[in-house]
Amino acid sequence: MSLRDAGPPIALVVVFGIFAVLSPDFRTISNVQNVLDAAAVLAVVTCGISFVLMTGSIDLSAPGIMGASAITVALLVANNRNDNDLGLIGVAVAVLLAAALGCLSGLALVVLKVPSFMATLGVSAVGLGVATLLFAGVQPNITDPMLEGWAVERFLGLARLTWIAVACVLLGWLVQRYSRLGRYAFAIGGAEEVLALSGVRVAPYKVAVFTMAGAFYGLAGVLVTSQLGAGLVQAGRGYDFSAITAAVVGGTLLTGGRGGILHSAVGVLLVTVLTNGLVQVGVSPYWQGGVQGLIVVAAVAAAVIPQRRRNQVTK
Amino acid sequence: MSTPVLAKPAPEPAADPTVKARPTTGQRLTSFMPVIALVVLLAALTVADPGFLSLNSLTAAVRTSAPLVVLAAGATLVVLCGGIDLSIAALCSLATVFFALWLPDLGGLTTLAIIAATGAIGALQGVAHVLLRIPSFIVTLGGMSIFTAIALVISDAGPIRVADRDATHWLTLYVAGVVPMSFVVALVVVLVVSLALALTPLGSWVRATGYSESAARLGGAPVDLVKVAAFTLSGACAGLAAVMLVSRNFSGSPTMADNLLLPAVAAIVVGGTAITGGHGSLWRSLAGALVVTLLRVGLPIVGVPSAYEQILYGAIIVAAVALTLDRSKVLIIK
Amino acid sequence: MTTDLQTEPGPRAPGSPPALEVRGLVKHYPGVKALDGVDLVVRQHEVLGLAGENGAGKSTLLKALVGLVRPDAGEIWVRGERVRLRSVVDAADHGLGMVFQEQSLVPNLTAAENIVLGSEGPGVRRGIYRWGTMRRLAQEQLDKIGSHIDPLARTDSLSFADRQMVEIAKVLRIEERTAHPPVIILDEPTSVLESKEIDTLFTQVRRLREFASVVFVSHRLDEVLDVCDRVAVLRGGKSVGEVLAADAAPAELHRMMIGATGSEDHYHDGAAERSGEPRRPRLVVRGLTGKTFRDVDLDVHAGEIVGIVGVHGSGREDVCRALFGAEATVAGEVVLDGRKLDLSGTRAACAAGVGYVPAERKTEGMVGPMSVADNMTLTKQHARCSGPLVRPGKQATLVDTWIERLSIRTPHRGTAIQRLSGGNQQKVVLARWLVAGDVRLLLLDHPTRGLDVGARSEVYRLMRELANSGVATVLLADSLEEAIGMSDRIVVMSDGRATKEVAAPAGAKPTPLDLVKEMV
Amino acid sequence: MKFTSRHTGARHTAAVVGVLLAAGALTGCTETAAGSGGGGSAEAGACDPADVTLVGQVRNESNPYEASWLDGGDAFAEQVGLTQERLTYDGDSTRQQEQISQLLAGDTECLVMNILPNGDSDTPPIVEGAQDAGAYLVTQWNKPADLNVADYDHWLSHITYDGVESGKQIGDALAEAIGGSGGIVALQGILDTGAAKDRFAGLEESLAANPDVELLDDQTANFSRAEALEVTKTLLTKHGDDVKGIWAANDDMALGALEALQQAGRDDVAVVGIDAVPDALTAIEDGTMTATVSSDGPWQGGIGLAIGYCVATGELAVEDIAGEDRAWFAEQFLIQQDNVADFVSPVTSEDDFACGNLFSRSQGAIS
Repeated sequence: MSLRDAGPPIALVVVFGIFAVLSPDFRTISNVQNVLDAAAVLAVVTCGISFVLMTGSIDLSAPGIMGASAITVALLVANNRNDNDLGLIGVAVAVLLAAALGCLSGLALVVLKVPSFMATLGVSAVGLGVATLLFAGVQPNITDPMLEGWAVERFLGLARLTWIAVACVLLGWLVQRYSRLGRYAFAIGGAEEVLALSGVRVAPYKVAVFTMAGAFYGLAGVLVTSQLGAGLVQAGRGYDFSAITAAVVGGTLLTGGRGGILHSAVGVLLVTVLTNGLVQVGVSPYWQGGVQGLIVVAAVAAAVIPQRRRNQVTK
Repeated sequence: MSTPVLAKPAPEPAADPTVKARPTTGQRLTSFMPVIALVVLLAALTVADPGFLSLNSLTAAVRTSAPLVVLAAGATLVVLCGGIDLSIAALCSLATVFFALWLPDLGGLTTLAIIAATGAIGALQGVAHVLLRIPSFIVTLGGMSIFTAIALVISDAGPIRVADRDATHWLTLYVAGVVPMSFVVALVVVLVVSLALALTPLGSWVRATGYSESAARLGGAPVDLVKVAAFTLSGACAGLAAVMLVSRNFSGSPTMADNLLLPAVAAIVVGGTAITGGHGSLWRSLAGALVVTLLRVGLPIVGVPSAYEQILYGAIIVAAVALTLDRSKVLIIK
Repeated sequence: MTTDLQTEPGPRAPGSPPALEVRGLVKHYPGVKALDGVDLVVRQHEVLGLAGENGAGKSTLLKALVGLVRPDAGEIWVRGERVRLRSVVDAADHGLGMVFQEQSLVPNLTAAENIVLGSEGPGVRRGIYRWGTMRRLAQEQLDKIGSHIDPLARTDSLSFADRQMVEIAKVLRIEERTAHPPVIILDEPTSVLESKEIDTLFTQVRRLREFASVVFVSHRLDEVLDVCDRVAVLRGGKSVGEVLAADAAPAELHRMMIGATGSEDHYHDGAAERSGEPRRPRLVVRGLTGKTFRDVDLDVHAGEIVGIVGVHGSGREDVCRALFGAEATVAGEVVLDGRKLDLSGTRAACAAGVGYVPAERKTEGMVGPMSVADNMTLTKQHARCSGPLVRPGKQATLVDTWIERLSIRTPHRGTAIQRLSGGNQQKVVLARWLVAGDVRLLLLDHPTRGLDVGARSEVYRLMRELANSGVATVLLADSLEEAIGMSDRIVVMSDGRATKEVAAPAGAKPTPLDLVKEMV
Repeated sequence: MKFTSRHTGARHTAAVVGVLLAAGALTGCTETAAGSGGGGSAEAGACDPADVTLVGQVRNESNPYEASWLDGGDAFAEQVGLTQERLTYDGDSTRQQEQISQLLAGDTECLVMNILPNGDSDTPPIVEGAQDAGAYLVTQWNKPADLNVADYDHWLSHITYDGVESGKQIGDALAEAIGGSGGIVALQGILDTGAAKDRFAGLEESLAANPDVELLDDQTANFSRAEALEVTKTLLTKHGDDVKGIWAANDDMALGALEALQQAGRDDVAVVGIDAVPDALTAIEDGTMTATVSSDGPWQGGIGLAIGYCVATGELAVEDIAGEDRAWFAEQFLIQQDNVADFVSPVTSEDDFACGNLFSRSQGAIS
């Protein structure tokens, strides 16, 4: 493990240590549980976005896709709007819808050659529109005991959905390490042209990466619904930039080709610990965003400065 | 963003001197695409609601677009250099707060002071980007949250009324009775910056930096200075846009412009400027900003329900980019 | 393409058919006829050299052979069978593979993955990687060429030469796709290798012959003759003949390539008398120390060309970049014309009259999509105009003057530089420093890399003229011969230190052997 | 060949287009765009009922309360044989202004707007725009205190609920539910809204009246259910069992807080909110939530249009609207388990919107 890879975990330990010293509330077991539970949704979103960042693209579609999936799942499981009670099938349908929206981003990128920044922004708007359409003015509240249980019931001290997030990270890591999709995603970020020269058709893999990312966002939307007990159009608001922040803090490069799921998981924890710790030590909520911003810049700067060289290209 | 190894345009030898550097019909068409997209959109809106194509309505639309044009124009420079500026909207919001706070003391000088201050803040981000070698995405993402925090704290999270409207009154005038002054100012900004790029070496430095930073640096172009200058201008434009917003809303608020970030970036890309840098222009962003404004205000006004409005907005923006992007100038789309 | 497939099987050579045969290949680009009826035969277990100037059609031909370019007319036959190649995969299926001029490996994947990339076979089952199998597959390929690289090492952690080996191992995978010996195409494999690495490569190429046919392309004619059995020559998109390597001399090949007897003295040495006795050195470097070099001393006089030679890792490139402010230094002093040179950045160097031509022309030397004029005038604003404003008319005149003076072949000053041939691109890059008008020290890092003989010759002539006009030049040559031919003095670097200085005046040149002794 | 090229002559082909343009621009500036609506000169009551355009504008349709507001507007429009144009601005002040200025650029003579300004500071530009264009405007909820409705003749009325009162009512209900003593936390709304400020002021009044109730913490959750969930979780960790009650400035946040409580396994905390959204009413029926205060979305959506319609068609003259009806508090009720059944399906009768009956729900002028 190089110094560069070790940076974020060290930072995590240091930040955690500092807050633990500063705040007795912070170092309680229940708060650690709280931090882990709070990291769950972000972790799932970041799993998806990491693959996209690995290919060197960017993905801003999380808010829209999560909103669409949140409303969909809320309308398909037992709820107060209709008589559906599909349970896990409902969850699967929501995730599939999300994957389809992700696929749409991928297609816009490879077929229409629209830069991912715009393609995913457009898909996000489409997702929000679909969500608003399904919402139809009445909040769908879920009464499905399984989905509600995810947020409430605990296993080994952590909420079920936290374990779902852990499983997602594990799955993401396996995909990244052992699947052709994951390795090619990595390679696309490294040298896309070379893949083409080696006879690999890159386009299907790009679409697959966005589709997979969409599926992760969809699951995240389901998790948010489980937490809130209701399907919200705004379920994913703000998750786009916070997931990118988490991935970048964890050491994933925006230019692609470096980083990965485990890096991102560390980044998610770092961001969540920061958010939680700042509240615990009593920093005004107004300053919290600013302090986070500073720390992100500082974290990246600390990682970059040792490797700095003349005539380096920074975009 | 990655190193091109072999994927160069096919014809390597250009032995035939009759091949002029003249653009083909297709290329010409691509370069007019933003304008074409604008016209088509306007036509579509007019079909949906014939009342939309009136002098009043167009006047209101261009007046509305002015802050977006200015924001997008500034950020276009950063994008041309190969970077991105995510802080423009937050900085603009902060500037509206500054404006409201400073106006009682500075009076007529406030506008200039705001532009100077935001320019300086932009420069600071540029310096951080260049000296610390942090990607601009990260620097400005950090800047975005920091500016928002500062704005929230100094304004106590609420809007500040601007009682003295004389300082911004000139922006609410109309030139020749039809063209809103704020839009004229936006046009002047685009014109002046475009001229500066065309008439000084700055233009080719900016493009060289965007296409190939290392070649530009080794070729002796002042890459770092150019980048800092781009961020400075982007900041200054955010300040000017803030003044325009204040002139419209009679108040400054810590979140006033926050929702203009993505539309501004969309305007740049819809205009056909390559988000990877090098290729593009401020004129394109002007057209892009008008397209985005028409989408933002036009769709609901002609009666598209809000859910479909968002779906249409997403679809049209993607389609517009697909139309305006000059693929011959960009090797790999990320 | 309308050529009839069925009726004309084509004459067969007695015995086994050739591994690869090309008949009448034609390819047009807008305004250019890149291939104008090329014929080529590659026999089995043969190393065939392919020579030709830039623009002779080599690249297009090679691309056509691996399915990257579709010819407008003509036929490609593999082992007596007519084939149509639609993609790299298609070509590989017929046993045709190419090692690309600029390395085509994915830096952040392992060597094993790169070797099997695109044809993982049993290495991937249902989309799932089997790292053990993958490693074994890769090891088999590496064993073929006797390389000892760890297949699971990340590619960007390997040395340049090792990466070249990975590339060859990767191409050899196509053997598995066909029952027959493959045809391996090596496009300029040596252009970025140091001499020791070249030797290793040649050993491998000779080994390849045992189970494959090889097409070897290089600008270095001596190399071509050294490693090949036969050499085919292209000129202007046509085959102009072939020679047996054993009987031919570089001069003969050169003549065939350019269609006339080339000047023996292509280094233009002695073209002019040096400008008298040097007074004091224009450039004085004392104790320059950076990451990869220590205590380097160097003097260069006005009008002098000083070559720096050294093996890969000797630190000579970094010294060169440090003098231009593009590489950090920790100690040392550099004085240019009696004034201390500011090494803090490239701008300061430019302002002081230092020019630099980087080795990586495509990524560092030029801005591909921008015009010839913009590339030429990138450096100095006062060269484009007087005052802060650009004056397009004046700029055009200036650029046109230099296009003419250096006989740069470009359709127009507004043409994107990436559309020019390599030699013309390099001339534009050089012109950039001449346009600036007051260049005193020119740092040339492999200025002739990837150029054909004709273009090289022109660059050499340019260097001479510059030196004669008083410019001090530091040259990192592409080959020892070039260093010896061009330099007035040669500094040998080894392990980051300047270890030896050898005088090389016209008429008393050292031999390559003299230098090699000092380099290792 | 000479390699030193020198440039003589420093002639400039200076371009001064920008200056020229600026100079040209300064000639002929006017205050308003040519042909724009004739200010306040439009005669009230000149409109044929069929020519009236009805516009309702709220933040978004993805919020039950605001969606029901627009539905109420539709119901009124149907009642008078028209349709309502539904506008949403996604909680984006800039976009609200943009939409309104675009709207006012069209035909404004018989335009009636029932607007929910995003924040207090968004009201002045809307009012001035409507006044200049001659459109009839009714605003709800947010208005700077020093902006006087009676100063304008096209800004017909401003309606709001007495936030101080409702904040105090639920504060008192909360105090009662926790037995008069203990710690509570408060979830504030968007700080830049009069509603959020007034409601919190009401809580403070309530706290003053119940000295044993201690406010442990107050944080903003921006009227959002998701944010309330996160904030409540953190506050629960921070204050633990000291938290006996949660005061939320609207029902959405109260519902988010309920989820957080459920996830933390706490069923001993009382929660109160404001707005009476259906979910909150259900929660009150179930006994998981203590109290809310009614805000009648469908009525609000209709009444604003009704006032504008009556004035536009001449059935009501602006001068005839009593001073106390230009800015007034609407009737509201504290809803608890005992009376929740009465509010589960809010009824608005057509009578509420009759021109003679418009101000029947007034609880008095805004002081």
